[in-house]
Amino acid sequence: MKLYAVKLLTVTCEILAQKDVIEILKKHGITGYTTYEVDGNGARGIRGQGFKNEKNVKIEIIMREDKLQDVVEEISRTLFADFATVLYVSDVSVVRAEKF
Amino acid sequence: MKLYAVKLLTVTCEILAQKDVIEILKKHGITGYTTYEVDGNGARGIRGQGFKNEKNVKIEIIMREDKLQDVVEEISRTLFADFATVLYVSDVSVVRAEKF
Amino acid sequence: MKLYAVKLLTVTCEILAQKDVIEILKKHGITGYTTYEVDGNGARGIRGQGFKNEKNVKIEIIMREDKLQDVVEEISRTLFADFATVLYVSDVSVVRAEKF
Amino acid sequence: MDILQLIQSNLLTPVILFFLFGIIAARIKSDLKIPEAISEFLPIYLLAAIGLHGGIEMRNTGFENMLIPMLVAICLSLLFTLNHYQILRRLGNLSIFDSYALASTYGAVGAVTFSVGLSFLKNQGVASEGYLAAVLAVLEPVAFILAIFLTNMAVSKQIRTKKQSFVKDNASGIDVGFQETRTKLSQILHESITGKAIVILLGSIVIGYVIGESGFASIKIVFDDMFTGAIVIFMIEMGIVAGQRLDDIKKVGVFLTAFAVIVPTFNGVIGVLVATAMGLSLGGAVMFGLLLASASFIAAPAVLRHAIPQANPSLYITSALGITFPYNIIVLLPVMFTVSTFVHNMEGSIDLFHYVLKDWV
Amino acid sequence: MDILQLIQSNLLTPVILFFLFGIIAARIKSDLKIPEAISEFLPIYLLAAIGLHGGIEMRNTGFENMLIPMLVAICLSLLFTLNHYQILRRLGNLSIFDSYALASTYGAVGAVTFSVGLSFLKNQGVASEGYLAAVLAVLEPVAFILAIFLTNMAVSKQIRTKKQSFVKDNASGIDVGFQETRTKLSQILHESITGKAIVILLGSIVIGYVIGESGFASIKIVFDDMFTGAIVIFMIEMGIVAGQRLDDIKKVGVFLTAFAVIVPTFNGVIGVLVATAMGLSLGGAVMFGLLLASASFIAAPAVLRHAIPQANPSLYITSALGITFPYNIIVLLPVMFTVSTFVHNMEGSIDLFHYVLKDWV
Amino acid sequence: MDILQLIQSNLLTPVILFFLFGIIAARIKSDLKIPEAISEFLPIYLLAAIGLHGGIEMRNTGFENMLIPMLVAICLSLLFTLNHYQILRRLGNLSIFDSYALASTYGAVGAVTFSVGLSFLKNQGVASEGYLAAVLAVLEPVAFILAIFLTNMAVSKQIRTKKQSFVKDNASGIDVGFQETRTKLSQILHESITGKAIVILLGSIVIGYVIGESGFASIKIVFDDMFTGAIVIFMIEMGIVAGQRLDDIKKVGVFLTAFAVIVPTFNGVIGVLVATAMGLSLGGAVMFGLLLASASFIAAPAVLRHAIPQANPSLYITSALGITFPYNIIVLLPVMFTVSTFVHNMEGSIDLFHYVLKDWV
Ligand SMILES: Nc1ncnc2c1ncn2[C@@H]1O[C@H](COP(=O)(O)O)[C@@H](O)[C@H]1O
Ligand SMILES: Nc1ncnc2c1ncn2[C@@H]1O[C@H](COP(=O)(O)O)[C@@H](O)[C@H]1O
Ligand SMILES: Nc1ncnc2c1ncn2[C@@H]1O[C@H](COP(=O)(O)O)[C@@H](O)[C@H]1O
Ligand code: NA
Ligand code: NA
Ligand code: NA
Repeated sequence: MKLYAVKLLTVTCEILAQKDVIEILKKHGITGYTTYEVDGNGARGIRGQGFKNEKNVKIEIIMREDKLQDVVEEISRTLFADFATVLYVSDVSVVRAEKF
Repeated sequence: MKLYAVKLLTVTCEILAQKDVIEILKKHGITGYTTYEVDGNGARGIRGQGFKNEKNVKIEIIMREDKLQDVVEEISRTLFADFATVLYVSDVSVVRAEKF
Repeated sequence: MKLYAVKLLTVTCEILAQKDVIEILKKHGITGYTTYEVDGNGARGIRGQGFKNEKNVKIEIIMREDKLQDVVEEISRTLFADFATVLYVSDVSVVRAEKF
Repeated sequence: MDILQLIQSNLLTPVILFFLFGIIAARIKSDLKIPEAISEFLPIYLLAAIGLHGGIEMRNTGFENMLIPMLVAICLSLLFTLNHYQILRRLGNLSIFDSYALASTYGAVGAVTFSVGLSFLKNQGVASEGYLAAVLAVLEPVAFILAIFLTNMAVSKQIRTKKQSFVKDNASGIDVGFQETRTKLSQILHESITGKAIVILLGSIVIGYVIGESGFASIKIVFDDMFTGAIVIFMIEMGIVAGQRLDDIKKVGVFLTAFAVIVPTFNGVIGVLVATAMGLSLGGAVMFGLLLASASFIAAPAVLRHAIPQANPSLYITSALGITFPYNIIVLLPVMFTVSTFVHNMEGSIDLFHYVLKDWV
Repeated sequence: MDILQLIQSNLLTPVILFFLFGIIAARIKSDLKIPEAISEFLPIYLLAAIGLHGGIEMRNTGFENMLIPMLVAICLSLLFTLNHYQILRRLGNLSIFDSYALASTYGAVGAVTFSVGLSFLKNQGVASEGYLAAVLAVLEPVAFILAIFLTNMAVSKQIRTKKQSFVKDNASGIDVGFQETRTKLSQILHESITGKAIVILLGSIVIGYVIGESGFASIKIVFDDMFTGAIVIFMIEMGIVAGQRLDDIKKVGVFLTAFAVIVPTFNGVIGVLVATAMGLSLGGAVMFGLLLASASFIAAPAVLRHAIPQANPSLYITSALGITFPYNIIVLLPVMFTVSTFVHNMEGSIDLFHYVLKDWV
Repeated sequence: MDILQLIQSNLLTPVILFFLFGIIAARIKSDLKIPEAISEFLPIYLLAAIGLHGGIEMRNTGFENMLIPMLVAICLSLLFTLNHYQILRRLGNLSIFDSYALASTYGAVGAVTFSVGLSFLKNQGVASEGYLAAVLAVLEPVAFILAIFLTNMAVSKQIRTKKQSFVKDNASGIDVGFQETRTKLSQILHESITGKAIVILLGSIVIGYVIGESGFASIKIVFDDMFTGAIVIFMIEMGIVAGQRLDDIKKVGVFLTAFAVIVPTFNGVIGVLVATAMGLSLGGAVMFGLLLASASFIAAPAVLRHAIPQANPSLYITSALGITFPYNIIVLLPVMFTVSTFVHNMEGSIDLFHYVLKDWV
């Protein structure tokens, strides 16, 4: 079974910024992603106590390398200043490269 | 502390396919895994609204490279057609390689 | 957008060991991490049924390579014997290397 | 009260209004949502309440009379399931998998529908036989088992045919196929009868029977007085989920939409008539009809997704939850109530039939 | 009962005591926590109960009288929001974003505060006009919309100025900016009026109106009798969250702390007087005052974080939840009650004003 | 009613039956589960209800009489913990860690067991002293603190011995060890007295005391009338969790199984007798005995896993939840009730002892 190299982009951000991230993905023609709520600690303090809106969410997107740069650039530009956000990129292999 | 290279297989699928994936793992002698519920979007539309059965689950399995091919092959063959499923493989390092 | 290589340490352990892991991180000057509850199976049996205290938690820490060895060593030394724990390290790239 | 008036007065109960409200909330894309833990807990609570109530009733009235209605319900459910399959496969031209999945979805019963039925009767001030909770429990797996059995037969026949034409010599392969089918079948059987709905329902019936009215007193406020309020909360969530699926109805198509309305009506009215013939009360006949009319949309996916993974779940969930459920609780309940009232007023002839039937057994 | 006695007797009710308890639990770093699903569900439940109750009342008393109080509330809310902005920007020297965010947080209403107000009145054996639930629903988005509109205006003016000075030739860029602002505004408008709080509240008011007292009977135990108990549970969580934020009050500063106490007092007392002038009952005037005094700490972040992301959420959440909320429910409610009692006893003059007002309309 | 009859009638209450049902559901591998949020919330609710009730009672009856029973309970709890340790270490040959962990698990108290005890007494129409809720709160950390202290002593002695024999010169190492032990101890002390169970219980007692009967009226339906219903729901989950652990009982072994039955019986009966001697009522003596008989299975792991991580949690959870809990609520409660009834009927001699004791204090 041949595996194909693609990129996995992971964005950890405030739950209220999730919509913005997905909007950006959509703008770049990406509709596949996985999300889940997480707690966390970082420069903006502990998150995940108290109201649900103060939790974080992780958004994971498997994508081809060619879209990565633009997406990362737009998320950094529009969200880093105002929202608690961390993103990282890793290398993964998939079976059906055409799916992404 | 020496770290040993192993593989991390991640399967994101319908919650109702979880049992099938774990069955396959067991068949290949793998009993260690981590699971958690997630939401998602993909070719089969948004998942995670509505009934709990319509959520997704992520199953993460640290394993040695030699079993990887067979497991990936069997999951692809038996689940890709009927269930919303995405899988990817990444390289990770662990302390106790003998554990996996 | 330039990406910088850092390390991602992932610790999967009993929920009651979370505090110990975070204590260790703090000792090494690390305050950024992401956590979420997961279920699992491993050498210590199925975890995640029954009482909440018997669930697992995943703790993910993006960090620079230079601290990695010490943190991994201390977690292994202090927790592996008494708690259900698995840890692994992966390579990821981030935008703001100075943040970690 | 004539039928339209009855529909209208039913429409204006909190249970129905909050369901419609949920649909609207979903349609205007509100972020309103009943938290998952609550909407997972409520069906368990509702089934426990139904079961306790049923068990207590059975202690009061005995369960000798239960046997015939139970058997009749099982037979009707099996017959209906086969009938659904024929309609879906022949008239609807659906795939064999979708046909069996839908046939059993409509052959099975809906616990939520049953709850709404009970609160409808409460509202009308009419009682129903307690043992119908037991019929609900028993009926739940019946249609699934039949459908799964038939699907597996069909699949292994296909495999066998293929095998025979291509690899004449490989007989053991067929045996393996058979073996697998049987294993899978027993596994799914186990799954569906240990499913949470059946387990909590049967358990509560037994407990209700054991504790009786007096033992129930200390928990009556939670398991009886709060029942309708709890349904109302659950109906908000049901409405939201149904509302989110409304777009999918287009994909369901005209045929299946018609099926999702006509078949429950047919099953339900037959159910009312048969129940009346067996001597069930006015309310009991309505609930009996509702059992046969209702389609399963919570238990179904859990079982069918494993049993018939090739079937498209959005077909059976959408038609059962998005079309049949609202139709059943808004329109069909009042219709069946009217029919039941009507046939219970011409008691003579029916009772006659009843005695005949009793003599015959 | 004089005002201090009233504050004391209010302090010793379960609702307030469990709130204080929650604060203490958080301060001693206990791991006590109401599970997320429960604390997400409770506001939905409380709003449904408030709405149903309001709707039923409106059916009893008609809603002709609702129009003027509603319009007056909207006007006051808008005026107050503008006033807050001036205070915050001029006196407080806060950034334009923080000023607008805080202005609308205090211009908006707090549903939890409203619930506590209702239970306070219940405790005093005093009723209030049912239509105030509708005012609550309508008031919720008003302040946000104004603040968001003004912020967007301010931002696009800034952008325009920048553009004009730097890239004289690029006129279409401004248009795009305007376009974006308008899109964003309409989007946020949609978001805030389909927000769960408003939707469940309006829905329940309509349903309450439709079903009336008699339709409510079957769900009264859940949606009425359990109301205060449910508030108590929610107040534990509110106390915990407020307690966790107590450290942040230092960051809020002296100016904002004073603002968070003085402004609600001013708004609330004005509210009581105006409401009395409009002929609202003793309890109704208190609730009207409370609407204007309360600050939003659940709906606010959800809307403002998108609408004015540049504003620091910990400023508006901490001051609204950590300072204003406790102050409102512990001190201001009894104060407004005393004021309302006082002005309702000198009825003559007020009624006069009322008739004048009525003639005028 | 003789003892077997009492056990039987207890067995047939909803609380016990739903517990057994939960066990069965787990054994047949049903997917039935009470959602986590609900099963995390229920103990908080139950403790709040117990606390409020206890506080109100204490307001009615004063808490002068509380001191002696409280002190006696603490002493007995400490004595029993030491006794458990000896039995486990000497007779059972368990490791020092497992011995201390188990000793304190059985020295501590079980809040769920206490709730079931209250509902058992309610069923028998017998009251108990309100201040026992306070004893419950105080007793919770006592056994842990002793066990943790002793474990830490033992461990640092071990370390010291090692150090002395190997690295004679390194004295500061020992000091560090001591220091660490002390830090850890104070940390665990803080953790266990700010644990959610104690905090909500103490808080509710105080609030109950402050509000009294009249302040409680508005929340009585939630915190009193619904109590038994809520226990029933929680018992389903307890049954499921216990059922899932039934396989582990094999690993627990014969010795520990016997320990898990005999020790609670001994502690409980002693408790009943001592309580009767101190003048507690029939029901109060049963609850006092239950406090001493019960083992902790929710608070224990949370504290012990940190305090004595070397101990095997499945030993203490399985024996406390899988063996002692069912035994206590099904068999030992009726036994203690019978004993208490018996000794309360031979009042003369007991009262004598009581007066003697009173004189002595
Ligand atoms: N070093 C890190 N490793 C993993 N997650 C992090 C790290 N730093 C921050 N995060 C996550 O990103 C969120 C926002 O981070 P920040 O903007 O630094 O507050 C935090 O709440 C964490 O969930
Ligand atoms: N590109 C992607 N990146 C991350 N997760 C994905 C992606 N595509 C699909 N998924 C996940 O896999 C599930 C099934 O995908 P699909 O079969 O395409 O509907 C989705 O619900 C998502 O949770
Ligand atoms: N091979 C594996 N792959 C992924 N997660 C694992 C694996 N083995 C163990 N785990 C996780 O680590 C936890 C503790 O493992 P253990 O100490 O082996 O019981 C388990 O409950 C799983 O959540
Ligand atoms: Na049916
Ligand atoms: Na306001
Ligand atoms: Na004990």
